[in-house]
Amino acid sequence: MIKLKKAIILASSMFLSLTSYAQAKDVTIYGVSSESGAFANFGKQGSKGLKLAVDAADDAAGMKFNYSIIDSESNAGKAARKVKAAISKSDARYFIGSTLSSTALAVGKEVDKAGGIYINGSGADEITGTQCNKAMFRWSAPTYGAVNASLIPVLDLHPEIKRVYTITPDYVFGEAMLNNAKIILKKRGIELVGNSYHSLKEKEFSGYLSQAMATKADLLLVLNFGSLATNTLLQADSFGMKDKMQILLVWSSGLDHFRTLTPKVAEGIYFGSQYWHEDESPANKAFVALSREKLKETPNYPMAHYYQMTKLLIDSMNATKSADPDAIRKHLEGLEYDGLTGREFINAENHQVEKYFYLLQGKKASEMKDPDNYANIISKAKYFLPANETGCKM
Amino acid sequence: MLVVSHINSYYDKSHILHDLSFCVKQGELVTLLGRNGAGKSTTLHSILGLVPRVDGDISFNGNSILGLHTHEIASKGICLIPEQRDIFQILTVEENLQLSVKKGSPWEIKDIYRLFPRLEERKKNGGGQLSGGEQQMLAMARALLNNPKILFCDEPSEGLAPVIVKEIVDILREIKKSGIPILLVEQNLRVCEVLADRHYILEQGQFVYECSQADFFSEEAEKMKTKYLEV
Amino acid sequence: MSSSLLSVINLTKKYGDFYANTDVNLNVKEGSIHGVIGPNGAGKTTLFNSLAGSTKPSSGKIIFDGQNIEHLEQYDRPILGIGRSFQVTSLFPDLTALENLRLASQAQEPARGFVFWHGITRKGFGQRRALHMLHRLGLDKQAQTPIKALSHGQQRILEVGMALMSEPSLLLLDEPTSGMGVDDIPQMINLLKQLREECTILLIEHNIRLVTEVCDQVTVLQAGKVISEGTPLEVSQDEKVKTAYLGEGI
Amino acid sequence: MQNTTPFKTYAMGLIAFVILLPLLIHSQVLATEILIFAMAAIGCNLLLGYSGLLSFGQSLFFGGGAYAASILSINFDVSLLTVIGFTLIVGIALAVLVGFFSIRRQGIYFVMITLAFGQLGYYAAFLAEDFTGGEDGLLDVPRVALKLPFLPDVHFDTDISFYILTSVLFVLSVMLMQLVVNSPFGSVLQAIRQNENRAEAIGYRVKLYKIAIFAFSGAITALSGALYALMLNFAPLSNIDIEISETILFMCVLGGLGSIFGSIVGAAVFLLASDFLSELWPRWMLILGFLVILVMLYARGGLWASLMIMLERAKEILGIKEKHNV
Amino acid sequence: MSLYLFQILNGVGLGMIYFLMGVGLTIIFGMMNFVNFAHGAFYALGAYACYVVMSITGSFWAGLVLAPICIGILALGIEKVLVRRLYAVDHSIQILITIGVMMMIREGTLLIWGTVPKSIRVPELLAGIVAFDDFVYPVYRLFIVGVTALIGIGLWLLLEKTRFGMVIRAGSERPHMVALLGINIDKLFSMTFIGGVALAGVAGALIAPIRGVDAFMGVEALGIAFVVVVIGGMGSFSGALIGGLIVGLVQSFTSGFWPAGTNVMIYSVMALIIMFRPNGLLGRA
Repeated sequence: MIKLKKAIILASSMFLSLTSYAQAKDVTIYGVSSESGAFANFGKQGSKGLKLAVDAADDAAGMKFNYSIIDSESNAGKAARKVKAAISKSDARYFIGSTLSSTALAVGKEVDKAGGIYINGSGADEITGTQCNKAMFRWSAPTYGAVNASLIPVLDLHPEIKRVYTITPDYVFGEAMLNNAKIILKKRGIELVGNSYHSLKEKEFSGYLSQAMATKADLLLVLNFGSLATNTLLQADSFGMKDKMQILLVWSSGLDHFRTLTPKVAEGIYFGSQYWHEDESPANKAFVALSREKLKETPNYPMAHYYQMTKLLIDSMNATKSADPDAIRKHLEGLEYDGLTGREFINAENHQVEKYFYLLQGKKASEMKDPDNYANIISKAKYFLPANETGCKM
Repeated sequence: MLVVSHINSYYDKSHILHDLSFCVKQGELVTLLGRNGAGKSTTLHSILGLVPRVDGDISFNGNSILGLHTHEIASKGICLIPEQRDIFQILTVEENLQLSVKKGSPWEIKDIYRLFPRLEERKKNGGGQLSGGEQQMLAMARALLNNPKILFCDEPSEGLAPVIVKEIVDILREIKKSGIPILLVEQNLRVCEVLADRHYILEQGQFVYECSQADFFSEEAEKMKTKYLEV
Repeated sequence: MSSSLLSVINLTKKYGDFYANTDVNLNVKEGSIHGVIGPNGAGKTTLFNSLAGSTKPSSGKIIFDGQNIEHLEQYDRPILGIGRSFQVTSLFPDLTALENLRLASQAQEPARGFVFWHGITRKGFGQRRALHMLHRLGLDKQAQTPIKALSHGQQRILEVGMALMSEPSLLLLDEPTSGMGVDDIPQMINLLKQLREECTILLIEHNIRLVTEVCDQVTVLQAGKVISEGTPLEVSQDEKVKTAYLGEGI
Repeated sequence: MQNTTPFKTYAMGLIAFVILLPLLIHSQVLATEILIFAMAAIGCNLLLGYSGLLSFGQSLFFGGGAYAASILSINFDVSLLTVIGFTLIVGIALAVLVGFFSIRRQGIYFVMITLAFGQLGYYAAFLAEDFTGGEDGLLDVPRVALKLPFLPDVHFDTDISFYILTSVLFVLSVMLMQLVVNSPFGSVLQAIRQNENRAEAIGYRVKLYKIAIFAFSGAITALSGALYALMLNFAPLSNIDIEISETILFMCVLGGLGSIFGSIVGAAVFLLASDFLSELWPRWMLILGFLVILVMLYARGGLWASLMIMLERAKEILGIKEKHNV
Repeated sequence: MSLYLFQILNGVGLGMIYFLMGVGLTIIFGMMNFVNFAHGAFYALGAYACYVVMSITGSFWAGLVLAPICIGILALGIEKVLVRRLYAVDHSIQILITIGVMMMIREGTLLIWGTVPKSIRVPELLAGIVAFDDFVYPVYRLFIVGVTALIGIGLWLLLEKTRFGMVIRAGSERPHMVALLGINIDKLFSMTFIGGVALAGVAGALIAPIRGVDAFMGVEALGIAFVVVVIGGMGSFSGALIGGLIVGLVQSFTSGFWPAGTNVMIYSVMALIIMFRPNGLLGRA
């Protein structure tokens, strides 16, 4: 009886070790994405982007690329534990993506300890600021860039805007967005007539919206994101606010937001976005074609940025012909390349990828050329603080 | 009309009724006597399907009713006036009555108000605001409206002042006159004496004595009463 | 003449507008067995609950052994020496007979109940006394039987045994024979007769045979009030009592 | 559900379990997480399984323990024992507070009060950014060393050493809880769960006992929260979210109410399933929901009891065969 | 001054929505002493049903009418298979089992409709706002308040003025006695459960155009609905109304001066009320 047990244990542990060491020459890229839980939508799309990039990669430099998806279950603790396990169990070194900033920060610490590379696109500015480390790279514009790249062109387009009302989620991200906006408004001499903070679990924006209308603002500046933003805009639409003022949602989720809101709500509203599939850059055209061919769908932001981050990693492995994290880091630092948003540049001092940020405007349903042609690109721009102002000490 | 043969009733593991057999005939008023805990109420509840396990056979108007749901048994015309009266406290008196109205009943609400003038006075009051006697009247009224073919009366005089008891007895007598048989559980022997046709005495879930009204004052019956009913 | 162990003075209990007990006065002499009888709805159980502490009286006093106890919580009373049984058997159904009794014994030393750092097989947690009680109740063989597997009569006897574990000077019994088979009743009567040697008993009972056989003193309640008091014989002669039980002439 | 198996057998069984676990599942980190959540599930079981109290506020103790340990380890140069001691005090204090208010009510009202405390804890942690890091959680939580007089410091920076630390605390606390449920105190709890009124009538102050078991639950849950934070080097806000309460509750129910070993099985099965199934099928929670319904309807004893029943049957069959052989 | 007025009006508007979320829950509890933690899941399903009907027929009105019917049919099945066995068991077991149901429904919706939130347009007829001076209010919200008021009055009439309501109230107090009057109490229980759950479906369908449709909306609604009925008193119809209004007003006022603290305030208010009024404001003991 006992002998049998021992035999089973021995056999199973041998089997497990065989599977993990058999492909020593392969490079496995780990996608951290929320496959289940409250942000399953984001994670699922992200994983698709990652897979697309890995599948399309050549096995240059004698390396074969694999991927493995770590389901963060929309929970930072889970993600940290699974990443830890992957590092210790499978010697994982390369990680891509996150949904929540808290996940990215925690995973970043782990990967840094293990001496790996972690590219993500999280919103929190600490990633390339106070909490930066040499393992983490960030492919997304910071709050500073997002606010500048979206608010300035809107103000340029609408010189009649004199009064602005803001709606801000009450935590670090919202605070950063608001501060950036205040600086711009002050510079232009535009009055901030009011601001409403709200909690991250808020569903009811009617009170804030009515206050915005009561102040007779010319621009409603929405500084929240995700489903908070969806609710804000749906409710703003039902208040008929579009007829009374301009509305700008700085941190939209791009295509997903348009799909959820439908053109009737989105029409005329300005959206800031990290990505838009209709960008004319060669890399993006190739990517959209690939996605439409392989997946039969138009890529959205999560898919695109996981794809871009993965491709960036694979390209630099090919370029350095190695899977050595240090070599790859050196290669990435200061790299300039053709990215999805155009020419992109990686700042060596804080590992911020300096990419373009879009300002979009929702189209009328009747003017849409194809089912995903929800918006016009009004402008795209890059705004980045000098690395020494971000608080990053690497 | 109602024939109960060899029933045994159980609550969980406790065997409450032991092999009871009795019957109630058309137009009869039969009493079940016995001290507290002798199994009188359990007998009524067993017939009405309120006891989890009952073996034996119970038939009503020739059809077996054992194993039917309480509401099915009740709709066959077996009406219980429960010991606790079980007035719906959150309903008004009138609502309590309306709820019980069933088609075909020889009594209508206006007959009830004639029979129980007090209930008419209090028809807007909540059931919870009634005195014990009024509650008892309401419970009886409710049963009458429910088109009874047989009436089960569980201790109607309990906790009531003598004057009220008298009123209740009068009403029972009137019901009996209308031809509806009554199975009466009662501790108040005087009530039984003036109303009943036959008596059963229960002790520990078994019948210990059975007699007609005529024999109820015989020497043997008196002995039984002393032994099983009196202080 | 022995003195009163328990005195109830003008005890009244209201539920809303309903008076369950009105100005009840009662004296239970030390060493006696005192019965409380009355027809259904007379307020016996309410009185009992006030004595046992599971409800608080609206007014009036309860003096036990020279001490006012009407304000004390239920859990304080066993420790003072008042044990109670329940009308509907109320034991710990999944635990063994022994464990039930042991728990009742352990409760006598409140601090013991909070001992969590070792098991209960050691002496001193009532194990020995519980075994003793089982023996006395004639339930030795059932020591390891869960309560739910015992017969009803055995449960009733255990119900009384539970109350005894606190070594009460006053034992309150709520219908000790309720639901018991005829055959088991003599066993209960025997137990009560034995008990009178060690404590005072106040019992509510319907079984008149039992009351006349064991009680020294009987109080009769009707509609929440005391209507008669005396020896079983005196009470049974009382016309008021007869009327209360058998009804007035109609 | 009194256990008669000798204490030593339990200890040996537990030690064998903690040695085999990482070998079988081939991941020390996952094994550590299983032990940690098993402790939390036991904390929940003390309330629900042994005392009949359904608490939706376990996240408060778990998260509270995690924050307490993290804040202390980040800001002060302390020994591991100090951190554990402080965590236990915080856990007990929170539990006594919740217990004191919630046990006055029963049924759904009890559940709602514990839920309200859990939610208040969440929002308090969210708002008290200076102490808890708010949404980002507390990062860089160091695994403080065990400092003993006259001996070199013991560090727990590797996965294996931390697993050993967790195992030791796990075995100790499970043994303690096993003692508790079989102690005089535990017997009173069983009595209260089965018949509260009678327990009070024979002289037990039921409320005090309920608060006391809350304290035990709070202590072990807070300790598990603290270990979780040290394991991750990170104390996320999600530690104190209602979802953690739910997860702990599911582990406890799945494994079996009223059985300490059940909770260990429940935690292991839940975490292994979420680890493997979530990668195969993101909608695996559908099965989990179904399982919870099944267990509650047909097998209150949970997976552990079902396992035991199967073992018994197997033994019976074997036993019969042996007899035939003779 | 006008700010306060606005906050009161907005709070009342919210309160009516919360009443709608809670009322089905409270009726089911009051009648059958059944705690339904899957209530929120049915609410979310109501929103999805409305979305599906609307995308097929193109009519919001069809969705609004058919959604509760679909949910009712589903509830009928669940009652027959599962809920029926749970009337007699402990609250805690009811809670754990209905949580299981909630998870299955939530994961099921994700499986069927995917993870992308859906949205429903406010019907043309009800788009736009009404303005009184500075105070503006969307027509659709007024519509919800109106419909909720109508549903509330309808329910009140049904419960207070019809024989059916009388039977339900009587059954909530003494189910045995109702059976003794020859009324099928089990059927009544099924109908109450279906009705209560269908009300959750109505709430989901009505709210969908305001907050969109996603699988997780049920969990939020469940929290709010329970707070509402616990404040008002589990089982009390008017308690649900008062509870809804209290939560609505607390939320409206708190969001004015401490937006991050709205949930803290709501749960604190609930905890305080249970401490001092153990059965809620209008609950029966």
